[in-house]
Formats: sequence, structure tokens, C-alpha cells
Amino acid sequence: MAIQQSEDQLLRAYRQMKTIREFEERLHKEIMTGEIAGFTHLYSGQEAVAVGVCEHLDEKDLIVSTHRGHGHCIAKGCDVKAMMAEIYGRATGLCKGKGGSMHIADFDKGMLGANGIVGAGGPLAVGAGLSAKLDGDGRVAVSFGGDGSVNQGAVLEAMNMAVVVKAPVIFVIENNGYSEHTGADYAVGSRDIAGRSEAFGMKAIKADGSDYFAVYDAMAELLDHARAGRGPCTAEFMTTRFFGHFEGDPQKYRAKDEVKRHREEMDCLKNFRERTAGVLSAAALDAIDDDVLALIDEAVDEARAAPGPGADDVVTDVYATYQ
Amino acid sequence: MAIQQSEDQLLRAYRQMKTIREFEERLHKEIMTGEIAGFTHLYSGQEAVAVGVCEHLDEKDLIVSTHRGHGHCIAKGCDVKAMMAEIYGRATGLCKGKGGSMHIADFDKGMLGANGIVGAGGPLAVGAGLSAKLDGDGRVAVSFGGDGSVNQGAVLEAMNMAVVVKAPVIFVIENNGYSEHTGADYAVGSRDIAGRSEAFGMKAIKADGSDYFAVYDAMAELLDHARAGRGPCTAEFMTTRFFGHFEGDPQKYRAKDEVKRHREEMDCLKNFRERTAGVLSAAALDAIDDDVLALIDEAVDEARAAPGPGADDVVTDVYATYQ
Amino acid sequence: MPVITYRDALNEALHEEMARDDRVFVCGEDVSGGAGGTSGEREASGGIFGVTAGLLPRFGEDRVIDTPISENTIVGMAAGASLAGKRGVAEIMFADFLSLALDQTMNQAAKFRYMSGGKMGCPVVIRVPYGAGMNMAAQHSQAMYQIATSVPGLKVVLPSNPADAKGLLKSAIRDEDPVVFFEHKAMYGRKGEVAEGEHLVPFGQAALLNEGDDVTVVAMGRMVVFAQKALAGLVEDGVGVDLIDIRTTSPLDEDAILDSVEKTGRLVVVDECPPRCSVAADIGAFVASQGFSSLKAPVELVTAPHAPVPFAKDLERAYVPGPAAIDAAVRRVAAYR
Amino acid sequence: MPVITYRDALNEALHEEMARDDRVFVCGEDVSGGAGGTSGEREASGGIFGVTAGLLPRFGEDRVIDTPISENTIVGMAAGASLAGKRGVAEIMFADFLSLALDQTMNQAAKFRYMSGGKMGCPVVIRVPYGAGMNMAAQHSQAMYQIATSVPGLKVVLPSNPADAKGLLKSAIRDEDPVVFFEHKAMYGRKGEVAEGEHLVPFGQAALLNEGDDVTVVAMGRMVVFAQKALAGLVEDGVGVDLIDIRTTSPLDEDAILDSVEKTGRLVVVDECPPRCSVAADIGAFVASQGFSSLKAPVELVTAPHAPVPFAKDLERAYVPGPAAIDAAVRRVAAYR
Ligand SMILES: Cc1ncc(C[n+]2csc(CCOP(=O)(O)OP(=O)(O)O)c2C)c(N)n1
Ligand SMILES: Cc1ncc(C[n+]2csc(CCOP(=O)(O)OP(=O)(O)O)c2C)c(N)n1
Ligand SMILES: [Mg+2]
Ligand SMILES: [Mg+2]
Repeated sequence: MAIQQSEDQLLRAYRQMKTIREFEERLHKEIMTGEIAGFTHLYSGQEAVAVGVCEHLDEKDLIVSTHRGHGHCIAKGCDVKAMMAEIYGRATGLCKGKGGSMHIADFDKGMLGANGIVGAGGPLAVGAGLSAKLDGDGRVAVSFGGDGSVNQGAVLEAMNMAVVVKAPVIFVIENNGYSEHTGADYAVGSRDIAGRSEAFGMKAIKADGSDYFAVYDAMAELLDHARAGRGPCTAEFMTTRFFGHFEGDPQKYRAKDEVKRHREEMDCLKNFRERTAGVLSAAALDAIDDDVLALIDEAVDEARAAPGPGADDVVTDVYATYQ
Repeated sequence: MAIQQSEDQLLRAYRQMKTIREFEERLHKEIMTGEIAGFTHLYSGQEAVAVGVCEHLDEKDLIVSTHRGHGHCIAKGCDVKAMMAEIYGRATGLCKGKGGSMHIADFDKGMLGANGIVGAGGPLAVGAGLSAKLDGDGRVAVSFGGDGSVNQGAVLEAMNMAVVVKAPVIFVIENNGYSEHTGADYAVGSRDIAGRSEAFGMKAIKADGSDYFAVYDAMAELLDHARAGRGPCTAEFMTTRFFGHFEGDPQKYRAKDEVKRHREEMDCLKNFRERTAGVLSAAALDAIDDDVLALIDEAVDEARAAPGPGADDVVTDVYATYQ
Repeated sequence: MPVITYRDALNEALHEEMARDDRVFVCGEDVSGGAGGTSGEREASGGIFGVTAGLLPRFGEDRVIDTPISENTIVGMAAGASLAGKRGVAEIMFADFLSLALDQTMNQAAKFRYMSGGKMGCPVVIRVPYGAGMNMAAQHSQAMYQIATSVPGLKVVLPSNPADAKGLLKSAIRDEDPVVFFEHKAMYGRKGEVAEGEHLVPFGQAALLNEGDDVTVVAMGRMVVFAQKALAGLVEDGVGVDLIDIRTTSPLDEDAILDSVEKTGRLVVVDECPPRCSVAADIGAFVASQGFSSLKAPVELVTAPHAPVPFAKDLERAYVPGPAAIDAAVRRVAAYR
Repeated sequence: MPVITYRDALNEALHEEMARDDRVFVCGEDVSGGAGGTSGEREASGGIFGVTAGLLPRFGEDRVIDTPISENTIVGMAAGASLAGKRGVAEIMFADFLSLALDQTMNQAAKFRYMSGGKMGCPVVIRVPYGAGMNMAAQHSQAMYQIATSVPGLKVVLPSNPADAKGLLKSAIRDEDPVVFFEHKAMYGRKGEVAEGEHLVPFGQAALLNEGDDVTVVAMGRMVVFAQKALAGLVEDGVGVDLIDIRTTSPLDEDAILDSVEKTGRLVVVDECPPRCSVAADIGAFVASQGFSSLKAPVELVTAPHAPVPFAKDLERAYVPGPAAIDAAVRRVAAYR
């Protein structure tokens, strides 16, 4: 299928995917140093999904993300430096260091938050979609979730609810084959997430999540459907994660060569360069690579240098007003 | 399809259905007197489901019931008089008056309780089925639920869980068209409960819940499947309730003549008499009718005469031991 | 002032706020009166308690949303819409079912503002009919507010009369923070004077319903009614009682309680919940910590027993803390030397 | 006695009880080490905290059950099997997720015995790693035990050391009632002496870890460790402390607390939860009500603030009640005249 997008669009998409990749690969290194606290789930390998989805969205569209949210945040336009500062727990972070990796949110960008509770984004996305429906302005809400999230009652209820209230919600399910250490083929009865979604009465598509263009085209079709007020839909994207579930996961449950093989065969950046060979110059893409690496360097340096929050901040931002 | 069951089996099934019917019709009257406290949900109209299912089960098989549980209790062999006493809140009740209509339970009969929480029975039934699987003795668990319960996350999770752990559970969904005042066609996305269940990877059948034989035959097939260790299944039975959701419901949401029409066209007792015309004598069935009416009379009289629990009972049965 | 029921006062608040602010919508099971029935016409009864009656014909089904039985998603949908600029008012038919919606209530709605460093608010209202007294047994009679009160980020409201029901619900809908609003099922039919139109009751301001010098009685929700019942006999016997209706357990009007105890030196807290980690314990410990020097007698906690709610009439009557228990407790502390 | 970690003590209890009683099974996310992976062999790591390590190869996948992410059904399945004669031990990966399983925990497991008039018991154990201290932020750091403690029908356990971890878990599995078992994530690596084989710690019996005449300090779970840290400096300065580890918040060893306060007249309760409706408040109010005549000073409640758990290291450190706060509180009450 011929490529429809303009050169600018393509370069932008590549830049986004590359930024996510380098953000995560760098975090993977920095976490080893022990400077970054807590629980970090890296998105490397799934970039084509976040970007293929969000390239269709503008700031008025709303997304709800997951524990593995860095890619969604970057793709939706969150400031990369403020994200890095948040992950470092700095006062300059997007959430003043109060949220951390699992709770990065940026309402101004239509990013309603990463979420530490698997599946919790489903109901929230239905609400975001409902608000769009009430405003009748063609906005949509996207609920990102993993293969593990479709076993959580909240997501299943949300799919049914979205159909009942006819909310313009797209459930984007990133099937990377695992929920933590447990295989999707074991945990997902029927092993067919798109089919499970269809059974709630919505349109559903399954596509290759390591191919930016497959994601982009699938979303184009679903977004037309949702923006036209024809109700919610689901996209199941087959993808993979290049790292463990969280940093420190020995991954004994994965075949020895699986990650290596996937890095070769399912690398969305490689695929993208091949697919666009005729259209984009390698030089242009290489230049982007350099920009991105510089950006990530700056982000880390600035985050490191930034001040931490003060102890007084512990009790602020709990309420808008309280007594 | 020719009738396979023996005359004794048929008479027994009729007696069970008739007992449920008269139990509920009598309660409907007694509740008017104000003597019965709380929330009562009557099963009239759905008798063929409870009986068509439970006629296949023995006391070692386990069932989990709902807020509309009287029929399931009677069909599974609970003592009718002790049930009536429970609904009257008497010390002689099956649960000493502590549970009431929504919580009638009788472990000795394999009846793990009516349940006031819509959908809560699903996970419990998976556990009951799991225990049967661990014992490997061919027992099964049956989870009764309504059309409204399949929108509850717990039931959807339970269906998936049952498939994953290969528990011998049959999800019996009684689709009477309504959850309280809300129509199933509105609340159940896709309007196809059997299909929704299949999408979790289990066998599912849809059948007429006002026809004892249709229920009985459908269950025969599903029970063979489950007892053989081939995993869980779902039966969706189309049925109707002859009364309001709870006693006192004006039912403005139902078409004027709906109940009247259903009492004529969907009465499982009438259908049963017609279907068995060649096999059973009207006299034998009439005799059962008389027995049942007498039994219900006694049950009400004894419940009325029975003592209430004492105030001390408020704090007993909270724990087996506490300090 | 017109005399109306607690139910109608709540209904009036919903009508007024939905008319005032078109961001406000309600959702829940049967809130419209039941969608998708075969009669075609909906009765707009407003669910089994009738609190949302008449909203459907006036505001339409986009803003009066019947839902499937999906409590966690009912709250989550209302919370998500409220994050996105709306004002969701979710109804959970029985407070007991908060147990199904607790993730969206305590991990989502309650924490967004904090987790986002103050950048995201979630002005959702979760209405929960609660309480015992109608023989609905263990799963349809719990009070549950001790759970909501324990969660930072939530505000928790318990109106004890029709006027407060209206004034507090209007304040809840206008509040920028998530509010769990507890309506006692057994009080829907109670009547009282309620101002027409604009009537707001602020959070964190207790009402002093009776003044006396001997004992401070703190109560909330239906327990206020029982405390008032107990008053007559006490006053008759010359026991002076400060009766404080705290109205909201979070925020808590600490000053009102401390000021009164400073005067009386004796505290009785009445709470429909079982005793452990209850609001009664919370207030008792607060006074034992912040008002200790004023205390002249043991703190008396009048609560339900450490047991589920029983079904049978006599059992439930023995279970729920009532006027007799309050009367006895007040006399005990008043007599303490 | 062998010195092992809190994690290994729990693991030992599971191994011993599963070997002793074949009705016992465990279920939860990744408890076997992950089913359905492409490597074929499971690492039997026993989930992200490793507490169930090694159970799979020894007891097989029928009794060591990996589950989908379905918390309410994980608890419900374990509860249903326990109703039916098994002994389900469910793991909820983080205590925060009890909010998703609360219906099965509080409306089902906790109430079966009562609702059935004593005819049906549900001997399920729900293991919940809890607590702050690892920078896991607002949704992976909550203590949650105030909720479980408030529910009649549940028993609630919080071991503070490896020996109790083993002895209390074995008792929990043998108990006829539903137990919510809180394991502090930050304590899994702590070492201590643990008896091999049969070692049972009964419920409702507090441990007196230090004796002194001036102040009674009551703590549970990880707070006991911090209270012990605070002791040194206090003792050095001649402040005599009774340190009571209550071990189980429900049942509560009321006598141990009252006896000590009778001696000291001064009470400090240390609790990792935020203050409202907390176990600290519960115990404080209990003493203000039942031990009032012994009290010589205000009850001191050392808790987390009324806020969610923050992410950043410095913020979390400021959030969690620690030795310094305990030390200060003890000195305040000791000095009170
Ligand atoms: C309700 C809940 N249960 C369990 C967890 C622990 N947990 C975090 S991520 C995860 C696996 C999620 O799998 P999936 O949805 O496929 O997303 P992925 O990690 O593969 O991106 C689990 C079980 C959680 N955070 N929330
Ligand atoms: C979790 C929960 N939500 C709501 C209710 C209130 N309620 C009781 S029965 C019912 C409708 C159930 O419909 P369905 O499952 O079809 O069963 P039916 O009443 O038709 O037999 C509702 C909403 C409840 N008991 N539990
Ligand atoms: Mg996954
Ligand atoms: Mg129904």
C-alpha cells in the first residue's frame, strides 16, 4: 500500500518514535546507576503504536495511558525534559516529582495520565469520550492498555459501557505477549482480544504493532468511525517489549533468543527506514537521530541538576480547598 | 424431540417447578400484609431454568445463586419450610433469620448462597469449580446470573478465569430482559450473552428458558462437556419474570400487556403439561398441585408461629473464634 | 419555607445544579427510570429511591444516563468526564457497592490532583444511599463512610436533614474536589423546611443543634436524628447537651468539637458504623489527643457492634445504635466522677 | 536457630502448610513464576517479590495457580474454593489493589459465616504486600489495613519480623475465618531468627518487645522496626518504654494495651496509615474510652499525613512516620505534666 503521508509528517513520526526509543534506552542505562527510584516500565519496541495512534490526534483529543506510559506521553506531546525530571523525582518534573514514572500526566496536552492500576484507564477513557460526545465537537478519547488489561473487569465493563453510551472511545490494546511474567496465550481466554472486544458490540481491528504504517492506517479507519459518532472501537496491535517487564526483570519466561530476534525482526524504526527508503533520505533521518540523542542528553543533565521538591510539598495538592 | 426422562423424573421436575411457583405467588400475597421485612425478588416465570438445571445435579455439585434465589434454592433441595422461616426472619430459618431472602444458603445441599451483590457469584463459582477440579471427582459448579450480571466486571473476569484454570463451571445466564428497570437490549452491548461468553473461549448455548425440556437438554450437553474436564461453558436461557423486579415495582417500563402475554405464552408449567400430555396423567399432576399448596400453607403457618431470634444473636456467628 | 422530604430536597438540588451548569450530568443504574424497556415511555422515576426523578424529561438522556451494572465503571466514567471538564454525579445504588468502585474512587478520583502535582482536578460527586434500618441485610445496609473518610483526597458528606441534604449536595456539585455523598436510605421520607432556590451549606462547618454545658454529643447522618430523640429525656433530667452534627466527616470541623469539649469536658460520639477504625474512634482519638486537658470523663463511643448487619427485624433493631444507647452513654459520662 | 529473611520465612510457611495439608493452594498473578512464556520452563521465581518461589515444582500447577489480572476474581476464586472445602491462599500483588477485590473480601468472604447463621465458613487467606518506602508512588505504596480492620468478619495480620511472618502465616492458613495478611514490601529482605518446622504465632496476642514504666508505644508491621530504632536514644535518656507489637489489628489484644497504659499512663500509637479512621485512632479512642482513668497525658498518634503517598525520595521519606517522629512523640508525652 502506497504511503499517503507528506514528507514532513513522516519525518515527524520518525522523530517521535526515535525520541521514545532513545528516552527508554537511556533510562535503561541510568536506572543501573541507582539514581532513579521506584518502578519503571520501558516502552522500547512498542513505539510504532503510540506514535501511529497519536499522529492522528491533536491536543483536544484525550488519551489515558498505563504503567508503561512514557511512549504515550511523548507521542501526545508531553515535554521530554519535564518528563525526565519527573522520573528523576525533581521539583521541575511535569508533576513536581509527586507522580513519577507511573503517573506522568499533562492535561494541557490531553494526556490524562499514566496509571499504576492495570485497566483503570478503561473507565476513565469512557468518561473522557463521554465528555467529547456531550460537547459534540468530534473529539475522541483513546484508552491505551496491554494484553493483560483485557482480563481486568474494569476494561471489560468499560468496553460494554462505551457501547451503551455510544462514547467515541478507541481501545488501543498493545499485545506484547506478556503481562509481567505471564504469557498472553495463557491468560487471555480465546487468545483473541479483537474478537473479545467485538463481542461487546463494537468494531475491532487487529494489526501489526511494529509497523508504523499498519498502525496509522488501522487508526485512520477507526477514528473516522468514532469521530462520525458511530461508537467505540478496539484496535489490537501485536507488538513486543525489548526489555523486561520492569527494570531488573531476569525474563526467564522468555525464550533465550526472543528479544534478540524481535529486535531484529520487529524494530519499528528499522521497518520505518526500509518502508520510507524511496521517500526519505537517510541523511534526514540520521540528522533526526543526532537531534534526539542531544535532546535526551540535555534532558538527563537538566534532570540531574534540578532541585528535588521540599518536604512541605508532601501535604500540598491534596485538595483544591480543604476547610 | 422425544422425551427421554422417566415418569418419576418428570413428576419430580413438575413438583419442583410447581413448588417454586406457589412459594413465590404466596410470598407475593404475604408481602402485601407487611409481615415480611426487607427486599424480596420473586422467581415466578423462571422456574424451568432452576429446575431444568438442578435436575441434573446432586448434592455434591455446587451452585451459587443470586438476589432472585428462591427458585435455585428449592430446585437444589433446600428445605422449603426453613426457607420460608428465613424469609420471615425467624430463628428456625435456614440461616437463623440472619440472612433473609437475599442470603439463603445451605451448604449441605451444595447451595453456596443467594447473593445480594450482582455478579459476585461468578468468581465464587469458579472457586467452587476449582475445588471440584482439584478433587477430580467429576463434580461441577453452576453459577446462576441474570442478563444484568454479564455487565459486571466480576462475571466477565470469572468467565475468563474459568477458561484459564479449566474449571468445570457452567455459567447459567437467565435473560429475563431486564436488570431492575433497565432493558437488556439497552444494557448488554451486542445483545448476545452467549456470544459474549464464547469470546472468552468457552462453549455456549442459547435456549428457551420457559421450556423445561429445552433447558434440560441444553444442560445435558454442557454438563457432559464440563464433567469430562473440557472446561467451562455458558447457557443463556431466554425467560421472563411474572412480577416486578422487587415487590412494589410499578413496572412502567414494561409494555402494558407484557406480563399478561408472557403468563399465557411463556408459562413453563403450562408448557410442561402440554409437552407431557401423552406421558403423564392430568390427575397425577393435579395431585402434585394439591400437595404443593398444602406444603406452602404449612410453611407459612409454621414460619408465622416460629420465634424470632434473640438480640444476643446479633454478635454470634461473626467468627468461628475471635481471641 | 416549604416543607419537603430529604429525597425531594436532593432532587431539587440536582434539578437546580443541572439547570445552572450544563457541565453537570448524572449517571447510574436506573437513574433515568430505566432505559430500553418495552413500554417505550420511561417513567422517569429516578431509580429505586427516586432521587433523580424528573431529570430525564428535563435534561435529556445525554445528561441523565442509565448504565449497566458496572459500579467501578460508573464511578470511573463520571471521574474521567470530570477530569475532562464535566461535572459527573454518579449514583451507586447502595453504599455497600462502593466496594466494587473503590479503585476508581480511592486510587483514581481521590489521587489525580496529588499525582499530577496539582495540575489535574477531578470534581466528581459519588452519591451513595447508605445505612441500616430497612431489613436489607448484610450486603445492602452498610454505612461504609469510615472507608471514604480514611482516604486523603476525598471529601465525605452525611446530611442529617432535608435542608442540609439540599445545601450540601449543591456544594458538593460545585466543589473542585471529589466528594462521596452519603444519603441515608431510611431518611428519604423525612420532612423538613428547605429554602427554595440557592441554598448552600459549606463543608467543614458543623451545626450546633442543641446547647448544654454537661456533655458534648457528636453525631452524623441518621445518628443525629437518634441523638435528637434522646435529648428530650436528658434535658428533662437536667443533663445539658451540646449536640454537634458534623455534616462532613472530611473535612472535619475540629474547632467546633474542641470548643464544645472544652466547655463540657465530656464526649459521646455516635456513629452507625461498627467500632473498629470508625469515625467515632477517629473523633474520640482526636479529642483524646488535642483536647485531653479538657476531658473529665472517658470518651464514649456509641457504634454498631463488630458484626455484619443482620436481616431479621429484631436483630437489626438491636444492631443499630439508637436513642436508648445514646441516652445511656450520655448519662454514664455525665455521672462520671 | 537459622537466620533467614522475612521473605523466606513466609515462603517456608507456605511450603510447610502446603505439604501438611493438601487442601491448601495458592493463586495470584505470577505466583508460579509466570505461565505461558515462550521459554517453556518457568523460573518458579514466585512472582515479583518471590514469596511463592519454589512452590510450583514441588506442588504442581493445580495448586500453584497463575492468574490473569483479575483481583476481584482472584480473591473470589480463593474464597469460593474455601467455601467448598479448600484452603485458598490468594496473593494480591499490592495492597492498593484490595480496592479492586474489596467486594469479594468484605461483602463475600467476611460475611458468609454470619449471613448463613454460622453454617458456612470461608477459611481463605488474602496475602497483600503493602506499604511505602520504595518510591512506588500513590497507587503502589498504601497500607490499606485500616479498611480491612474496620470490617467485621475479617482477621487482619501485620507481622513485624521474620519469626512472626512465618508463625502468623501458618496460623492464618489454619484459621477457620478469612484473614487478610499484610506483608511489608520494604521488610522482605530483613533477616531474623526463625524456628524450623512447626512454629505458630496465635492471633490476638501482642508481643511486648521492650519494658519500661514511662510510656506505652503501640505499633504494628514496619512501624515496630522504627519504634525499635527510636528506643535506643530514649532509653539512653532514661525514658522507659513499653513497646507493644500488636501483631494482629483484628483481633486486637486489648488487655496488653490496657495493662501497659495502666502502668505508664501515657500512650503513643504508631501507624503507617494516614490519620483518619486509622488503627492509631482506633487504639487511641479505645484507650481514651476503656483506660481513661489511667491516662496522664494526651494520646499521641504518629501516622502518615492526610495525603497520598508521594513519589520522590525526599517526599516519601518525609511522608512515612519514622524513628524521629516516634522519638519526639514519646518525649512529648513523657514530659507532659
Ligand atoms: C490492578 C493491577 N494489578 C496488577 C498490577 C501489577 N502489574 C503491573 S503491570 C502488570 C502487567 C500488565 O500487563 P499488560 O497489560 O499486558 O501491559 P504490559 O506490561 O505488557 O505493557 C501487572 C500485573 C497492577 N499494576 N495493577
Ligand atoms: C453490584 C450490584 N449492583 C446493583 C445491585 C442492585 N440490583 C439488584 S438486582 C439488580 C438487577 C439485576 O438484573 P439481572 O442480573 O438481570 O437479574 P434479575 O433481577 O433480572 O433476575 C440490580 C441492579 C446489586 N444488588 N448489586
Ligand atoms: Mg503485555
Ligand atoms: Mg434480568
